[in-house]
Amino acid sequence: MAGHVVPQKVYFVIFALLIGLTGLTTWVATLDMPSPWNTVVALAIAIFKASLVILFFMHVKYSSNLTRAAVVAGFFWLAILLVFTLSDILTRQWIPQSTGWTTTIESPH
Amino acid sequence: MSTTTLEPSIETHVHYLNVSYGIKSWLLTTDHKRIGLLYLASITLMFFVGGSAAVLMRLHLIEPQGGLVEPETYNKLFTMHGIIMVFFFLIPSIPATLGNFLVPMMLGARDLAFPRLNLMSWYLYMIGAIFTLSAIAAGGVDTGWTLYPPYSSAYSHTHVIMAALGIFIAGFSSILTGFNFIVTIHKMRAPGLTWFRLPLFIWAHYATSVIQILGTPVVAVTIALLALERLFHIGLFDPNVGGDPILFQHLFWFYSHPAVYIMILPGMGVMSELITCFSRKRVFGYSFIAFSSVAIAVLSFLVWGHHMFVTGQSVYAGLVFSALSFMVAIPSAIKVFNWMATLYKGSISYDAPMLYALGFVGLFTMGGVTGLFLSSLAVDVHVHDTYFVIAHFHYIMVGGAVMAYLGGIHFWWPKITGRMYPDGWARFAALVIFVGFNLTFFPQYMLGYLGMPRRYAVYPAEFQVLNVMSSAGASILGIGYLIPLIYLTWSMRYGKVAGPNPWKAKGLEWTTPSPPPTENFEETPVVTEEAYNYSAVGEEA
Amino acid sequence: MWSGFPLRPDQASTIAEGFDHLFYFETAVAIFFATFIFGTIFYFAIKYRRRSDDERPPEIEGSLALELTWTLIPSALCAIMFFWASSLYFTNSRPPTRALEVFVIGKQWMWHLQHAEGPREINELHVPVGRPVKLTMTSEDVIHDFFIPAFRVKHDVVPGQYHSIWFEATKTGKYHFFCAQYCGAQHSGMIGWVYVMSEVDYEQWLTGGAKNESMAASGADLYQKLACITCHGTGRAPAFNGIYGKPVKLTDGQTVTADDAYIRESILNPSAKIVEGYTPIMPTFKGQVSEEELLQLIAFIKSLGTEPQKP
Amino acid sequence: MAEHQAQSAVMDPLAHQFDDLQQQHEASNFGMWIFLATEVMFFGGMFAGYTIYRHEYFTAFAAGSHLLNWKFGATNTAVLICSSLTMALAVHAAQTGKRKALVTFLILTILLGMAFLGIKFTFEWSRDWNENLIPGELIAGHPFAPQGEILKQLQEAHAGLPQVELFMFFYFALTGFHALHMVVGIGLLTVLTVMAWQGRFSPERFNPVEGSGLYWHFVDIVWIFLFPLLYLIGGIS
Ligand code: HEA
Ligand code: HEA
Ligand code: HEC
Ligand code: CUA
Ligand SMILES: [Cu+2]
Repeated sequence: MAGHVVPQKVYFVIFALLIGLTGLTTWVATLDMPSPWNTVVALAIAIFKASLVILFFMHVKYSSNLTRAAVVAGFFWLAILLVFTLSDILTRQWIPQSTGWTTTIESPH
Repeated sequence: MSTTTLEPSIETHVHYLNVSYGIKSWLLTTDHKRIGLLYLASITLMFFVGGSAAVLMRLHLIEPQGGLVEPETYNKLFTMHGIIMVFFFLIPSIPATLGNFLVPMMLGARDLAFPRLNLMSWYLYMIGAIFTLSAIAAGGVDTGWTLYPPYSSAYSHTHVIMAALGIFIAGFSSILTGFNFIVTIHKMRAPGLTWFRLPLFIWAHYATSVIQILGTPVVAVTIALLALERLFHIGLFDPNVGGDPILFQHLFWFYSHPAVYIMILPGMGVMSELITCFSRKRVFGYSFIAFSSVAIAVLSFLVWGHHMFVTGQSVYAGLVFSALSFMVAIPSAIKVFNWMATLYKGSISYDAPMLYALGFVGLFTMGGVTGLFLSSLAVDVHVHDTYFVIAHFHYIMVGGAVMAYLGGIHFWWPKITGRMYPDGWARFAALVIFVGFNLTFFPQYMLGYLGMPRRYAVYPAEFQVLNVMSSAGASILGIGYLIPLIYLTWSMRYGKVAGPNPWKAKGLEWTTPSPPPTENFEETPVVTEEAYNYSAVGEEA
Repeated sequence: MWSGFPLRPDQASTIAEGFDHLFYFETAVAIFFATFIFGTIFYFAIKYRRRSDDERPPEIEGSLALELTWTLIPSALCAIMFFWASSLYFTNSRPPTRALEVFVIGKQWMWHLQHAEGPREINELHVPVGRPVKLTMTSEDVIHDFFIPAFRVKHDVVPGQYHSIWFEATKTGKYHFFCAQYCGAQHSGMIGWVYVMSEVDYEQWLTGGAKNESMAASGADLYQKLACITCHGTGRAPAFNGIYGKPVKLTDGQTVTADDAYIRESILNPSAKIVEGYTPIMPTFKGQVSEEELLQLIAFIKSLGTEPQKP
Repeated sequence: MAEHQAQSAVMDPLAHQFDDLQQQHEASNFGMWIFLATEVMFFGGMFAGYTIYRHEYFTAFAAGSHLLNWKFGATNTAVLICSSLTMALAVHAAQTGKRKALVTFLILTILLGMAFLGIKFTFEWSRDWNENLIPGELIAGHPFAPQGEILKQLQEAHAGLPQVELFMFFYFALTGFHALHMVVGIGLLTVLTVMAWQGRFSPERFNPVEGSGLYWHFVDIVWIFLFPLLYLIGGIS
């Protein structure tokens, strides 16, 4: 009934990791990396931290597949929202712009 | 309802209607069946409010110059029509009434998993409705149901915030319904009721619920942002400070496209029940219908950009959204063909619910295939924001979803009230609605192709003939809707006593008395067979 | 009476016919399925009507072959429609070179149009037959939409953004254009006429009537009046000659194309993108130039061609 | 009948619609997860807007981010992680039936949550208020109008003010909704503490503790993303 009882030690280890990773993100932010990499690293660390919380603090590692499906669905749908919205924003500039307008100050012909 | 005196024959058993009396016993009920009825009453009211707006619009459009109201008023009419019909009628229609009533019964459960949340959902709905109705009473809203900024956020002088608040709140009521269904379907099935023994009605509601819980929060936050923008001039969607009005459209349609499947999937679920029962046959291709519901739920989230082909969305994104829109049509096609195949060699009766069901299949097809026109990029350029779109979605939503809703109401009416409705009237009404409907909306396809834009209070004279036809149809349709309202109300008191299973239908809900007792079943049923086992019908009778 | 009851909108542009062919094809598909399905339903409903109350129909579980058939045939039809429609759309979304340019500004509730050559119009558009015309469109307030049914073209007109459509009229005559995006009280009044004229009539129309400077010339005047010249003529700021349509290198290492939207942004929000090698001293002109003047400035910069020279 | 129900609700932790405690527990746990999925989408709408504008106005977003003090952000991250730990330990205590430990950890969690809010209000938001960094006319008569040093800093970064204002809006919207969730969470935990004190939980029945725990961790996760996304744009020095 009480579900899976996780040993307290696990919680402390995860806690230490989380605090360490918070320090890491902050430190990494002081580095001057080429353009997207700062963001990529920061997000990667955040995702890793979130996974730790979900798996251990929230017991998903010890839970049923149904629970896992709910977790995955939440993030998968978030990804749909972001990816498809960005698919518009990022490709808007691709529109072949007409550069062929040749009318000069005097009227055509 | 609580004061209705029931005839002795129904009085003989204690059921959910006569277990307690008085307003309080209804307003504080946690019985899913009573909540379903609370919803039924409120939704019917909203339908007639929205319908009255439609009637005024159609009257106005008889003359090109607009015979009835000022353009400003006309704009408020279609906005209120759209908002009420979508958020306060069609989205809750089948799930919150029939779904609420039937999901636990079909699962063999005593109630939904969270009965108090269920009641709260109805209260949220009512609060949302009151906000929206007071926005109307205070002078109306004129943004269109799509609420596009910057018009809605900076230029409209009407009660946008109040209406937005109403939609926001109603959104949470919808989330709660979906939430309850998902948990109930997962956790509270009767012993022996495996996934592939579930009625397809349940599969459809499961798919619907997925959309409700994952889509609705996004529209809630979008509408909240819109309200903040309007109140505090944040500039989120305001191009003057670098905001992008098209972002709103993305967020809005991320929900509102899937929402159209919230409106149709439950109807499809009803279809599967009706068609099997009235042709006395096991459904053809059970698993295909079941999985197509799930496929629709997932794919529905990938096509929203088809509402934005000409709004300045990237053409490449348009390409992707167009392709995916065609894909989402396939599961719907699968359903239609499987229903057709179910009729084959059946034992088909023409009871009123079946007439609605047959009407649904045909009209939904017509609405669906014209959806394909709209997902074709080049074609949408011409017909976008014309009456072609109006006709498309009324064919699906009125010809499809409303037909299914009426069919379902008639089918389960004896279960809900314990009494039959007058059969002749019911068939007559179904026919009137079918004729009126086609006359109203078919001409709109032609209008759209000819180029008449939607949301026009005044239109060029060359469109008049078709508009008059449409208005004529609408009055037939309106009368068609009044007939069931009258005879169903009448039958609550004077109808013939129905007995537990007047249709000789299959399904757990028919194994318990009509109306069912509060706990639904005397003892939890054990399921040993697949759904729609109609070959066993003769034996019971 | 039936002249008031047409079944097809005028076909008056080069793309209208191609469009209609696709439309007829889809209509045929729609009619086929509607008839097929209604027909089958009626047929089954009559043939298999219930004859007695204890009838027991045969059990039929399903059929994989049938499922595949009715998955694949609609899929194939969908694929055809998708490719056909998309290729039409893509061809039509690139304006041909040497199109006449007209600039369109929508505002509640009228259309302002100006030809590159100068003439301005309100809720009317005169164009010659047989020559491609490109409309570059923006809005001063809310979203509008420019829709010419006879030409089968339509696009939203979005504040803060430039969008264009193009067409080549094939028949002289008078055709409706509409605002197709809901924009407030007089949305349905935001309509007008396109007059398609013969080449000769059009020339006459251009030269006759009120004399207007060309847009580029108005832009040149603004260039003086707003004192752009104090920097852009001196080397403190980049010269405009030959920049239009060319890539521009920015300080942050990115490269952008100097198109209409970029120039607009450079004038209204100069600090957003800084040209490499310059300091961001340019003030914003937001609030000082109208949408119309912006278009004129753009026309002016365009008119400087692509060859660098001293203005 | 209704009375019977009402009675049984008090006497018996098993609600009438469920067959047994196991089913009830699973339903409430699964329900919590579904609820959290909707929460993800709720924040998701704002994240989508954030992503797009950050992409379009990176300079302004970086400049806006530099107006925030990352030290407070980092401290608060640590505070929330601590509170997640105490929450996890509280659930552990409930599972193992240690009433005193449960009460202690719940109280600790509440205190940490309040510390988070305290830091937010006193050191961050109040400064934004003083420096006129509140976006739009969110507070009447107090428009977004950076002055002095801050204005200079933004100008040097070549950031358009309206775009910085957009950033500040996302900052307030996201942290504001987050803080709202914290407040709700603290309320929930307070009720739980009282119930735990009264000994209403046991290893057989601690659904509310478990559910609130999940909620609390979720709020922590949101912040784990908010910290780098709001405080660390474009690096810090
Ligand atoms: C219940 C509501 C509902 C449903 C189910 C649908 C279903 C579909 N809709 Fe519709 N739609 C709306 C409600 C709905 N729609 C509304 C309200 C709007 C307007 C919003 C506004 O702007 O106000 C709209 C607008 C709309 C647009 C935007 C138009 C525009 O503004 O320019 C598009 C574009 O792609 C579209 C496409 C589709 C498609 C492809 C389907 C498909 O799911 C249909 C699938 C069904 C079938 C295809 C029929 C069955 C198939 C057969 C019998 C076999 C034959 C099939 C093939 C050959 C494939 N819809
Ligand atoms: C569930 C959704 C739903 C339903 C059921 C309906 C039902 C109807 N709709 Fe609606 N409609 C929408 C959803 C819906 N609509 C939406 C989303 C829009 C877009 C809004 C926007 O652009 O923002 C729209 C827009 C819309 C327009 C276009 C307005 C415009 O763009 O200018 C029109 C025009 O004919 C119309 C007509 C009708 C009619 C005649 C009915 C009929 O089916 C209604 C029938 C009901 C009744 C008639 C009421 C009951 C009877 C009485 C009250 C008795 C008295 C009446 C008589 C005796 C005649 N609708
Ligand atoms: C105070 C000086 C100044 C004035 C006045 C000025 N500009 Fe600029 N402008 C600049 C500088 C410096 C740059 C390059 C740096 C940058 O991109 O901001 C520039 C860049 C531009 C660009 C981008 C050019 C390119 O090569 O990509 C355009 C377009 C432009 N200005 C238009 C105008 C117009 C139109 C006006 C008048 C209405 C104007 N400017 C007035 C200083 C000025
Ligand atoms: Cu302008 Cu509608
Ligand atoms: Cu859609």
